[in-house]
Amino acid sequence: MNPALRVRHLTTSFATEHGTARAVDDVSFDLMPGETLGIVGESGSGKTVTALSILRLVDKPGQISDGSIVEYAGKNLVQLSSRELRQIRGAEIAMIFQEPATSLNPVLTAGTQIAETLRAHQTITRKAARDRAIELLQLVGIPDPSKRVDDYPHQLSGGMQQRVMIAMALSCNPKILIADEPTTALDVTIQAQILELVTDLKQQFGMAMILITHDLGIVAGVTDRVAVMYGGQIVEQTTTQRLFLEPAHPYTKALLRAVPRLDRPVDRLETIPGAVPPATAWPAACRFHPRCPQLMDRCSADPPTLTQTSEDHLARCWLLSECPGSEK
Amino acid sequence: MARFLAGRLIQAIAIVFVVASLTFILFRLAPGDPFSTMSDFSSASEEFKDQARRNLGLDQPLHTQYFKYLANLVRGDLGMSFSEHRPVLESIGARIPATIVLAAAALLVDFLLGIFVGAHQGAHTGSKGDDALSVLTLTLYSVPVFWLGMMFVLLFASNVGLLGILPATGAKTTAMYEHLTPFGQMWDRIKHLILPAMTLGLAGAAGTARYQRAAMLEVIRQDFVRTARAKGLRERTVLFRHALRNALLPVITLFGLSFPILLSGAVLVEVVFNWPGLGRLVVDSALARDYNVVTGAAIVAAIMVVIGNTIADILYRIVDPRVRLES
Amino acid sequence: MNSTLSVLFTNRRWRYGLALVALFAGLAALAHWVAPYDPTAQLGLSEQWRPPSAAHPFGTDLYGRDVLSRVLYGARVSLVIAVLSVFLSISIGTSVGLAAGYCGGVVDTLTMRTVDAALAIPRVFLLLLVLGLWYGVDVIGLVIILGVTSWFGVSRIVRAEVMAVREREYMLAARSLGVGHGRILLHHVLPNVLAPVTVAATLGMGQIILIEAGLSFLGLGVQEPTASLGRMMSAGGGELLAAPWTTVFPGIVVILIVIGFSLMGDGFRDTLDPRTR
Amino acid sequence: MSDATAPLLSVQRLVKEYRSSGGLFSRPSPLRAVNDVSFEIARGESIGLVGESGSGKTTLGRLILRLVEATSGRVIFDDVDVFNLDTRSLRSLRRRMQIVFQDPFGSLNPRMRVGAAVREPIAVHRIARGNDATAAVVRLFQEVGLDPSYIDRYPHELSGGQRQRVGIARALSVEPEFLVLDEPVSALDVSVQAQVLNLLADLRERRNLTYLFIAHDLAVVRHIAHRIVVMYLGRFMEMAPAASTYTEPLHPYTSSLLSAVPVPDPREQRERIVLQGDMPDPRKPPTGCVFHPRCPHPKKDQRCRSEVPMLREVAENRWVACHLAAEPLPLLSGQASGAAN
Repeated sequence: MNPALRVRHLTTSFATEHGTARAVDDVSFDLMPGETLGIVGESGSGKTVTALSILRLVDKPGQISDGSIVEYAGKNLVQLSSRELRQIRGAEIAMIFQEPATSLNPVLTAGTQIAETLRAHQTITRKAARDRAIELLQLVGIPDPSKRVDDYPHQLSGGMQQRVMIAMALSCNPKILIADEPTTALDVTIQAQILELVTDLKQQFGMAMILITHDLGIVAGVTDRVAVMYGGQIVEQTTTQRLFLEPAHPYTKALLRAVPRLDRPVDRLETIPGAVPPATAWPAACRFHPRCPQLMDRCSADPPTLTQTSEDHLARCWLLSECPGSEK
Repeated sequence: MARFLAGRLIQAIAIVFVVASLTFILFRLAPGDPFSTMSDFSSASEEFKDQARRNLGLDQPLHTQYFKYLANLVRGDLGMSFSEHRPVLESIGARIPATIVLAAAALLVDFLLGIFVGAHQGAHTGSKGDDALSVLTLTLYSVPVFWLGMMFVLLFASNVGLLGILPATGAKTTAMYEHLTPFGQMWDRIKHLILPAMTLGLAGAAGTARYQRAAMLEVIRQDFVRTARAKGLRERTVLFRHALRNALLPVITLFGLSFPILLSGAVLVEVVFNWPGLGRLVVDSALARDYNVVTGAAIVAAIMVVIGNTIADILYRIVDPRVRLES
Repeated sequence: MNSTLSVLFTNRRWRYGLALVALFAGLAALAHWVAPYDPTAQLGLSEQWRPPSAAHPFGTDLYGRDVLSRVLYGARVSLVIAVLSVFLSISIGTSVGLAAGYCGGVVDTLTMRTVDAALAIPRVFLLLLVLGLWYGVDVIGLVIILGVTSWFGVSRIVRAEVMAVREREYMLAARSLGVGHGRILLHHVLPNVLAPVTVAATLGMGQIILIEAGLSFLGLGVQEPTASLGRMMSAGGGELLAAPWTTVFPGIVVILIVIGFSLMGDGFRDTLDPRTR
Repeated sequence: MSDATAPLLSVQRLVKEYRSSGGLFSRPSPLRAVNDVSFEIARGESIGLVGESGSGKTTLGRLILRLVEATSGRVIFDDVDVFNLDTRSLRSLRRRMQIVFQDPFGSLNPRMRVGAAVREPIAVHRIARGNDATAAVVRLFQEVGLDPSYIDRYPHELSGGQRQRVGIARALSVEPEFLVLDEPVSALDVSVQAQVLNLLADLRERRNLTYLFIAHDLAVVRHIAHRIVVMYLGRFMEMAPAASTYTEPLHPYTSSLLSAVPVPDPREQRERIVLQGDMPDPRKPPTGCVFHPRCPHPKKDQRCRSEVPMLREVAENRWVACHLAAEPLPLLSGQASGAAN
């Protein structure tokens, strides 16, 4: 089976006053049809830039400096003309963002914003586009859609705004949905609604999905496979089950232990010392080494490569290549 | 909307009241009174001056003067013009149409050109065209408006200018005007309007363009612009439908704020081009110490500013659904 | 503050602006040594309205005075007027804005309504009103009148900034720690207001130079024989056409100085808000 | 000093109403951010106050410190009526009760070095001066796990976690007994969150502090709070010892909240209760029980729609504002058995 999206050696850099920062550094992954891939990481890990890079939405001074992004039909998005890219954006690959309140245009109605996506990709009359917009609003669970279609974003709650964003993303039946922290700005109970809606619709539309999040709980509940990012790189990539049961990278392990949990009481949380470094100040060699509890001499000298530890399990750590299999 | 307009009306009355009070205070703060400083009266006897003061009520206590002044104002009585020997309101009324024509034409140049240039720059920041336009708008923004007018005279004015193509003084040809056809009369007036309106409009357009460019830059990095791109819309649609529409909002606010600046500029431009408007009247009156006219003109100008602000507010409400629906 | 300065120097616009302003301020300050002629020396009828030449790079005026020398001295007058009146207007505006924004309530309403009204009178009308009443003021009088009629906008900016700062959590934090009003104003509000005030002051310098020029043009600014740049541009129509250099050169100098201040102001604003870079 | 059994803090029928200015002619509609709330905190106790946005939890925290003036009600702190103090006494009371804010960047003056920020309250309250004050700042930095070399840095030169440590040091500088922690870790990365949570737990123990820990997430307060209060639309829904809240929630809202928190374990994906609908507009709260339009309880009835449920004690120390709380919640039958008997 061909992957829906094949990303290879993707590198996105930002020119700053302090030199070039590689916010995304040599990232490769496959997204299979119908699959949900989670990309998890803390702020500044490069997960959002990865998502934006796929549709080439990174603003200046950032730019994709290397790598390829090939979709299911074989087109390399990195090399498309802006005209060809436009035909992919919103039609083949759609995206929803973290802040629904700012991601919708405040001076256009919800219906207008959905209809204009339809009209950008399909030959459809104004009237038909509006009717379709109402259908889509119904689909994403907005009550009274034929009235709400004329609402401006500020008249909708955060949860409703995110539903409008989802309706917009689904309007052209995309093959791939990229969701960048779709619930981070929402309350817990609304977050649950939106996650349920997105997973349902993913099934219904037969899409593949990339879900960007910092929340390991969401990863566990929603995704099939996971890539963990730290310092612009993927440090571990495997199935969701295996990530939680047999994490291989010291960062993943530490992160899992640091999350406050509802399902088991703990007296004391385990911590990772230090803080996430900014993209301009990433440590040499292994980017996690200054915070790593299992630091070795080699970690600060050579950058580790992403190695296969077992079937469908990759991790970027010297521990794993020194004594293969020991970390299983 | 009716409620909003009623609110604005109350505000406008309050502002006019405060303006009137301010001018009254200024008037009384000044050294002496009209009869001790005005040259017309320098040879008059003290007795005559005292009599004149009594006639005008200047011998009465301050608060009485103040309330009388306000009462007259409410009746639309701004006093007499000493130099023109007629009611101030009449003097001003005769001059206002010319100023309104000039200001309206200048506003058109100001905002049409300013918005176009600024939006274009904001959409193409960092390009050579943007840099060149930035230098141009910055220069124009720093030019004294009357000097710009003088340069236009040097360049374009008939008989005297290098190109000699446009009239540079007055609002119409004085000698032959009556003999022109109606169309000819209109064309004559338009020709006279071009230089003053361009002078005033260009000076304003420079500021508007700088502002529009900044607003466009601000909007372009907003999340919803990224959303519009992610939807696969054409760049032109992204820029004009999504970005510019939002970037126009602060410019509408600027529109409201630009009226006092515009009227200030109009005073200078009217003097340069000998334009028969309010500005020339107020300068001549100030030089002739005709205080009632200057005070009256200041009040009338303030009222024009308040009207301009209200128009801007209404426009804002029409364009921004967030304000429109809250009220 | 040193770090702010060093960041400022990396800003191209601020550097260019500073260079322009420094150049003209320097020339103006050294006018006594730099100017080729005495600015008031009338070189006689034979020297009247001479076009630019090696002896008189900017030509001569109606009275045969050297325009270049007058421009140098004029720039000095204009700059001194601008610095002093901006200082005055910024001081008044900042105090009023701080009081209105921090006290709120009645103080705020009263001052701001007055400011609204004052701003509704176009500045030239207001100045004509005042200058018409105090006719023939000297430079100091002009400075006071310009300063006293120019603070309204500043007070609004400061007030808005204070209101914004008041809403910030660190104000709540300071209150929760029992920090008194005086200390909050001095240590928390003022430092955060200074930056926009500096921008307003820099841009205000250019504006005041333009206003003073306009007033002189109308015959209400600095009086002869003192040469301000505005005064020199206010030649009548006859002189403009017969000897355009008497008007053109002072104008160009005004434009360059105002551009300098605008660039500095823009640059300073950019450094405060790095996103606009 | 009062006797040891008396509560350190007692909040009585606290109400905060915001009057939105409705414009010149329109009628203002009041917003009850905090609606008739009463509770006590014992010395050394730590209370977790949990609610979603718009629940009034932040307002409640600020009301207690009188950073926001209450509409009605009383707050008694160690026998002192907080709302009855003049400015001077209030300022000295502020030495005893402090607050740590959610956004460590917003709560630090960007133009003040962090050392000076910590030193300011020490100077204001004349706790120490000169070298003693400097030494105190150094000690505080060390106590919250910050290298004293950071004293001369500006807030923007520190990471989020370090800034929050500065915020904590600042609050501790006046040696308070009671701390309101207003979502102190919400803005932090997961790996840093744990550090700060542990620090807060250590400080509480070392300094015998009393906490009101505000959070939007039940997981965050789990290991630090003795008692949990759940708020919704300005009202208390449930107040109970932490142990029982997590295992046997009494209020349907509490159980929905618990169920909504994603658990980082793919094996334990429970059947979720997903609440329908949005948080209502707080200016037009529902009649009766404010939660009734979204309540998943199968037995909700007319009474829920019309009658406001009072917060009542259904078992020892376990308070709930729900007409139906006497019965175990069928939705969570496995967990809630015998909860309210």
